[in-house]
Amino acid sequence: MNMITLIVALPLLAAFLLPISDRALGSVSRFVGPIVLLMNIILIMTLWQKSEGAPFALALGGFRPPLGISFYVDQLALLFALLVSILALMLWPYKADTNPRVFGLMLLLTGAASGMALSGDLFNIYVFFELLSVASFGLVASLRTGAAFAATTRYLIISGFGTVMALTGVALIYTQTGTLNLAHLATLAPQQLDNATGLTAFALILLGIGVKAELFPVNTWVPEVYATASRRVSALMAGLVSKLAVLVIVRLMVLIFPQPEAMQLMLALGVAGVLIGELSAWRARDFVRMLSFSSIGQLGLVFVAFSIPGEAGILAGLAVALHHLLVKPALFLLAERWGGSLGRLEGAGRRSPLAAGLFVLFALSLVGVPPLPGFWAKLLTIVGLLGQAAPLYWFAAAVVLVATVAEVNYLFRFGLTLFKREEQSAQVHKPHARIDLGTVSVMGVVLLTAMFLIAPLGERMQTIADQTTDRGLYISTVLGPVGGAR
Amino acid sequence: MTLLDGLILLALISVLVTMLGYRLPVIGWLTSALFAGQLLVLFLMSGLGYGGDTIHSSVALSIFGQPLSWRFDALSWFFALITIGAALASSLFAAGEWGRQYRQNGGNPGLLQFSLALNVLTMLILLASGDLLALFIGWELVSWASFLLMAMAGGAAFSWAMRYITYATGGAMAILAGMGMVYQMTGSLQYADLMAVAGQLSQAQVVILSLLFGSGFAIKMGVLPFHLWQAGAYAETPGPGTAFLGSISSRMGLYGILVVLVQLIGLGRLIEIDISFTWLSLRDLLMWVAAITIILPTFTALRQNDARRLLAWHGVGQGGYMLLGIFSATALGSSGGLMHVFNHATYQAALFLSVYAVVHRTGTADLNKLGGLVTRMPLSFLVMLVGIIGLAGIPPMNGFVSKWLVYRSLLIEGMPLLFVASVIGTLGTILSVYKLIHNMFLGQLRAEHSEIREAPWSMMLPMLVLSLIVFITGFMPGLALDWVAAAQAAVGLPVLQHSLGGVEMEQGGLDMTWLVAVLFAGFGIGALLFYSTGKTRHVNQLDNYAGGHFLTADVRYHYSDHFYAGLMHRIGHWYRESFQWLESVLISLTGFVAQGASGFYRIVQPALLMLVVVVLALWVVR
Amino acid sequence: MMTLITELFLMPLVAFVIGLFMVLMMRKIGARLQRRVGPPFFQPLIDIIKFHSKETQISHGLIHDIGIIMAVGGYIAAETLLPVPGMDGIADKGGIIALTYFLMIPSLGLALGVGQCANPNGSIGISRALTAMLAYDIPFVIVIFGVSWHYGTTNLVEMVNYQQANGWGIVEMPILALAGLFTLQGIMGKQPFEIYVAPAEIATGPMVEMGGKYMGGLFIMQAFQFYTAGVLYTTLFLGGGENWPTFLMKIFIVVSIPIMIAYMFPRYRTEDMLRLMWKWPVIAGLIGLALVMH
Amino acid sequence: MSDPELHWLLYGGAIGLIVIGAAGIVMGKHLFRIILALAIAEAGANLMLVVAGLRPDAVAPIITGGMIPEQMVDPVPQAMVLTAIVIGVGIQALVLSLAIRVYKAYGTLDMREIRLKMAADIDAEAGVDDEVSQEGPAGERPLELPDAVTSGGPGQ
Repeated sequence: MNMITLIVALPLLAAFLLPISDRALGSVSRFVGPIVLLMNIILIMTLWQKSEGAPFALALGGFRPPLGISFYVDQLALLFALLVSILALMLWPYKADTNPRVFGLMLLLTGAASGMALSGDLFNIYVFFELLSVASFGLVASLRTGAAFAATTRYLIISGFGTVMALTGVALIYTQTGTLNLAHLATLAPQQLDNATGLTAFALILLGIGVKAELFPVNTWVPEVYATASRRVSALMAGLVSKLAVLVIVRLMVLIFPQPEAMQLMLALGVAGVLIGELSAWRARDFVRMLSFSSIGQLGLVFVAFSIPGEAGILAGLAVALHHLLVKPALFLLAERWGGSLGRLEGAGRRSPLAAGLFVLFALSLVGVPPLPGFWAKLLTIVGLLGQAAPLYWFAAAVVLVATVAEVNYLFRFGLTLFKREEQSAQVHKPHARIDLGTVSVMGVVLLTAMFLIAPLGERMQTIADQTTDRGLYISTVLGPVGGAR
Repeated sequence: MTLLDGLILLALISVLVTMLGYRLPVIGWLTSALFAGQLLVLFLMSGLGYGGDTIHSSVALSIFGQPLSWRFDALSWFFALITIGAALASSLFAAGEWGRQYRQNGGNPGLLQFSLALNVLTMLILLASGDLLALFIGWELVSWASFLLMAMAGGAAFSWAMRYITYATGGAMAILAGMGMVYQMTGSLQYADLMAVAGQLSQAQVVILSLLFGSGFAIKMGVLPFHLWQAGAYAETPGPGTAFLGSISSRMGLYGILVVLVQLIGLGRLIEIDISFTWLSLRDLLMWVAAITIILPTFTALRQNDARRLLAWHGVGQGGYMLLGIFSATALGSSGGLMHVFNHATYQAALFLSVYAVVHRTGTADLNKLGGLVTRMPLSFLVMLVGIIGLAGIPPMNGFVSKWLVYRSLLIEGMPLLFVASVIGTLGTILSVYKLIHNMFLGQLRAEHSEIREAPWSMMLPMLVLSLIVFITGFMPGLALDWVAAAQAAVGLPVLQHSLGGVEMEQGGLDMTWLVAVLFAGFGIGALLFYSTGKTRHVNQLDNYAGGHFLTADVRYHYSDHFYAGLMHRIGHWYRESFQWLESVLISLTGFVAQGASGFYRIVQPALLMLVVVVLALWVVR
Repeated sequence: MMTLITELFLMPLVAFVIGLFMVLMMRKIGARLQRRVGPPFFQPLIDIIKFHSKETQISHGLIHDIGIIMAVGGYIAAETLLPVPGMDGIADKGGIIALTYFLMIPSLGLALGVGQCANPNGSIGISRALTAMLAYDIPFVIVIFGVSWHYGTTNLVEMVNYQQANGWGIVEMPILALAGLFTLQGIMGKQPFEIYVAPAEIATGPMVEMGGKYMGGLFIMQAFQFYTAGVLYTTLFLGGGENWPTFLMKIFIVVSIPIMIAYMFPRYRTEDMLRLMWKWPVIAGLIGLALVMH
Repeated sequence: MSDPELHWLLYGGAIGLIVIGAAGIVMGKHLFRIILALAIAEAGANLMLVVAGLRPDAVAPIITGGMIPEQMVDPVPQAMVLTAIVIGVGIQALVLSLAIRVYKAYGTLDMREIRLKMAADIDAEAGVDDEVSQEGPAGERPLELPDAVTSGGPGQ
């Protein structure tokens, strides 16, 4: 079981050692990161194999839960830990002139993210979340332009205040229950958190962590940060970091805050995010910001999907989140050479047809054209939303549907621009770097494979959703079958 | 492996072949051959067209717990026949010289063939769908395949295709919402389950479902008020693509309506529902929408100066007849509506192809820049003549038969105003198609066109075959009515009792065989009268009564612009372009809201919002 | 079968002969109203023969010829759809709707022929003629609907049988009959609705390039047109043909009414015709329809 | 002072600090003051955590011999506060260093000016005109009518 800690510890260790050893190792250091990530992937795979899908818990420091701090490893956690490593590997800054410090930050981010996925109590989550934040600040500012620093500063302030709110929320929970262990909280929640205080705590944590998850209204940092950071970092932020924040919120919601009010709060914020994100993207005039706003809208959709009560919601949310996790990084990577106003991009697709084709593929999946995976995600969401009685859910379904129309419009306005015949004053379009295009192609292949394997994937996701929604399983796994609750 | 699997596999192979071999010079012929092969497979399945059993696909999936299945019934077969036929004609048209010229002008004929093959594949998938989920998947595939075909020309086509896909996505989302509702009501997306509960649904549920599905599918058909995209988008598609789209693409919407509204929910439910404050039932309302769809686009077509656009607008209008017939829910009317799908496809394809034959030779479809081509392109003229007679619904072509069936059912049902509305549409059509043929083929031949030749045989062949079909199914409508009757049975509509010549009825039937025979006998006598007397002398077109002047080739002596000046004096100011206005208002409104939304990211300080939340939260906790 | 084929030949012939008499009647009435003697008995026939035997026969191309053939042939075919006493022809195979559309074939033929002449004045005439068709056909189809609904059939033979059993349509549907009479004026193309022909200004109108047997064809067409209008109206409202004497009387009276009106009125411009036709006959038709269907 | 009163006082103080910090962030124009406000808010949150774990009658959580004292202060919130303080300090250092960089780049610490300059930089990089302009999206507006519609066809 030490493998679990290894998953978190290995990247962290490498991250701290790398800057020190950099001088000694020289150019070798740039291989350390990928190797660590690869090891991580193998570790998680073997773990998954060994556990055969059954969840298990791990207490750190020798204290039995609920006293100590613990890890909880189920399929969802493993899946996200795996995705963290894979995505980090794909989006690794391979460029030769990369500052070695960036490698360290990347590894730090990976370690923190894995830790966040696996953590079983609020304290751990908080610590890893902060680590993740610090790593992301560093990465975002790594281009070292004035705009990047300014954007990072603004991001940091919002994020910092978000942390304050999340902490306040945690404090509220603690006041009510006297514990921070998720399993223990889950047993206490029905009696002690199903009230206004609990709801407030949830709202505070939602908003605090939501800063990372691009939740409306605390996502104003998104367009400027994504526009100033390097595309790989933007891809990582939009694809991965946001999803991990969502994961935490979902864990909390399933285990501690299953009240309908909490769900509807999240739903309302999600709907607002969809609406504002997609409409802003419709108005956006350059590719990167269009993607940023679109990302806000998509994250809104993720929240909307997760706010459907019960297993259907987890399934739908998981589908939307995983899909976005694949598609948005790919689009950001394509933006590496296509950053700029639409006018600049006329005919760019004719220069690099592969890139343009991939763009079309991802855009089609993003708007949910069957049989691409995006469609199934959207279908699950809509069917789930319409299955609810509360009118807010129906409103949400309508908003999601209308937003899709806007989404099609802006994505393909851009897509067609790529194929426009070039004017005489043609821009010089640099072709995509081979590594970018290769990564995106791999992602495209993954997308298409997912399309063909959608039936078995669906079953697998169903089991994950089953497991995630099973509160009893969580409690008994962490606290023991007898129920170690004091 | 069933025949259906074979058909779809062959369509898939066509797509792959065209995708891989789009650079080959013979790709056009190859694609045509593949389409012909698909048609062959379809004929092997022709038992369906005569009431045979449904053919199921051996492929069945289950995704996220939703079973997906595919099958072909008589209705699917009927639509598939039209689809593949239209694709074959279009592909053949593009295969030879047209494709070569298109390549010279910087186009990519292989891409066109690929899009055609893709469209056919997606349409077959749609037609084969055996449950709502499969239907939706097919629907979206068809939408995006058409988008490819529309956008491939570039330039102005982009903005039209954009407009189309925006509308189409709106429609698809409406359908998705409808599906979600069905799922909520029945817990499944199977046809059978919806059919089973259709009788128990509340009126409100039926209304919402009909509106969602109905408007979703209607967008593809260009039914008012969703018609603005269609004419332009079709007209900007490269030649044969227009013919294909114009003849069948938008009818996929009709297929959807047939399946969901007619087969699953049942028109009987729609008739039961009264709309408050009117005498109309929901069904009547839909019929009125159809009638307005006949009239307004037809009179819009009347004002067009571009042959392609004129025809495309008629395509929108003719869809109204199909809907009108089908919503009448009678054996006569629905057979008229269904048969009109077939008829419209044949003559519309013939018309578009003949227009593109002219464009191929002269380089323009502008009705003010052509004229007198009948002497240079007599066969194309013949095709267009047959086509416009069909489009206008005048005997002896097939368009008359289907319209007759619709009129007759409206008469029996006692719907005078709808009857008048549909006749007004026909009259408008006659006016506008005469303008079309007059401005292109009749009148003065322009000096620069005096040397052009008839279109090459590779283009003539599909045109002639299509016009032959237009005539034969007009002469012997029973040939097509057999399929129509089988399709009616498949969707649960009353089945039309018909004969080879049409319909035998006590209270006034129709026997086209007799009528056409007599008509041609009459023409024969007329010809006899004409040719047996006095020898005629052919004169130059400029040897004309010109008020004592002598004409020369540089004198423009062709009445083409503002053709119906008198009519326009009367009705010209009725063209208010209200729908255009409505659409632009909608766009502006969205722009305004979007401006506000993106303004949020510039103005609002998020910490302010957080502060508000904190204060509120703590006030709650106290 | 044999009798049917005989009828099919006989019916157009009878129609042509009667039509000639109607043309003669028109010219006579016109002459009398203008205090002239009028043409001799055989003048309409003589005109046609004369036109066909002219030496100068100017053709503007194949479609010019075919247009005239379609115009004449279409009417010949249409006459077989109109039942007359003792002969039903193929009236039961088409009915009123088919007949209405059959009557458009000659117009289309004429339009094509004129178009081929490459004379803008001819095309203007066609543009006006088609507009006029749009004008009078709208009240006309209202009348057709009302009548068919009332008789419960579109079969003209059945309509005649109904009226002979239950009394004439004009008694049961007077307002519709009035509207029908109004549209008859337009269908026959007589004043005040004859601007598209514009016989006084030969430089404008379908006839501008028509000479010789082309004109002769148009004369034949006119004969058929009168006959068709008369028989159609008689069949719809006046009980159709019980026997030849009363039938002839009825159709001549029917045709004489528009002719008389024609000689008393100046002409309307195209747009004014639209306005007129879309107002009074449509209102009358709708009222009549409402009364029939109530 | 009784326990509940003390409790509520501390609690109120914590909330007060958070609100003061939030207000400072919202209203502050100067970057440095905003950073300070953030620090105040963080202090408030930490205080809140401490208050949450406050049990005046309990003993320190020192476990000896494997037995857990009955009246023990829960160690978790205290550990958490410690961690939070450390992280907070780290983040403040980070943001201050960023502020220096920003000042070097833009020559100001006024947040509004920074924002405007940053937006201008982003726009310039993307090749988009000033974002404030009212001209609508770049390229063509979606669904805009091609000329052909309004003029009735090409070539007119």
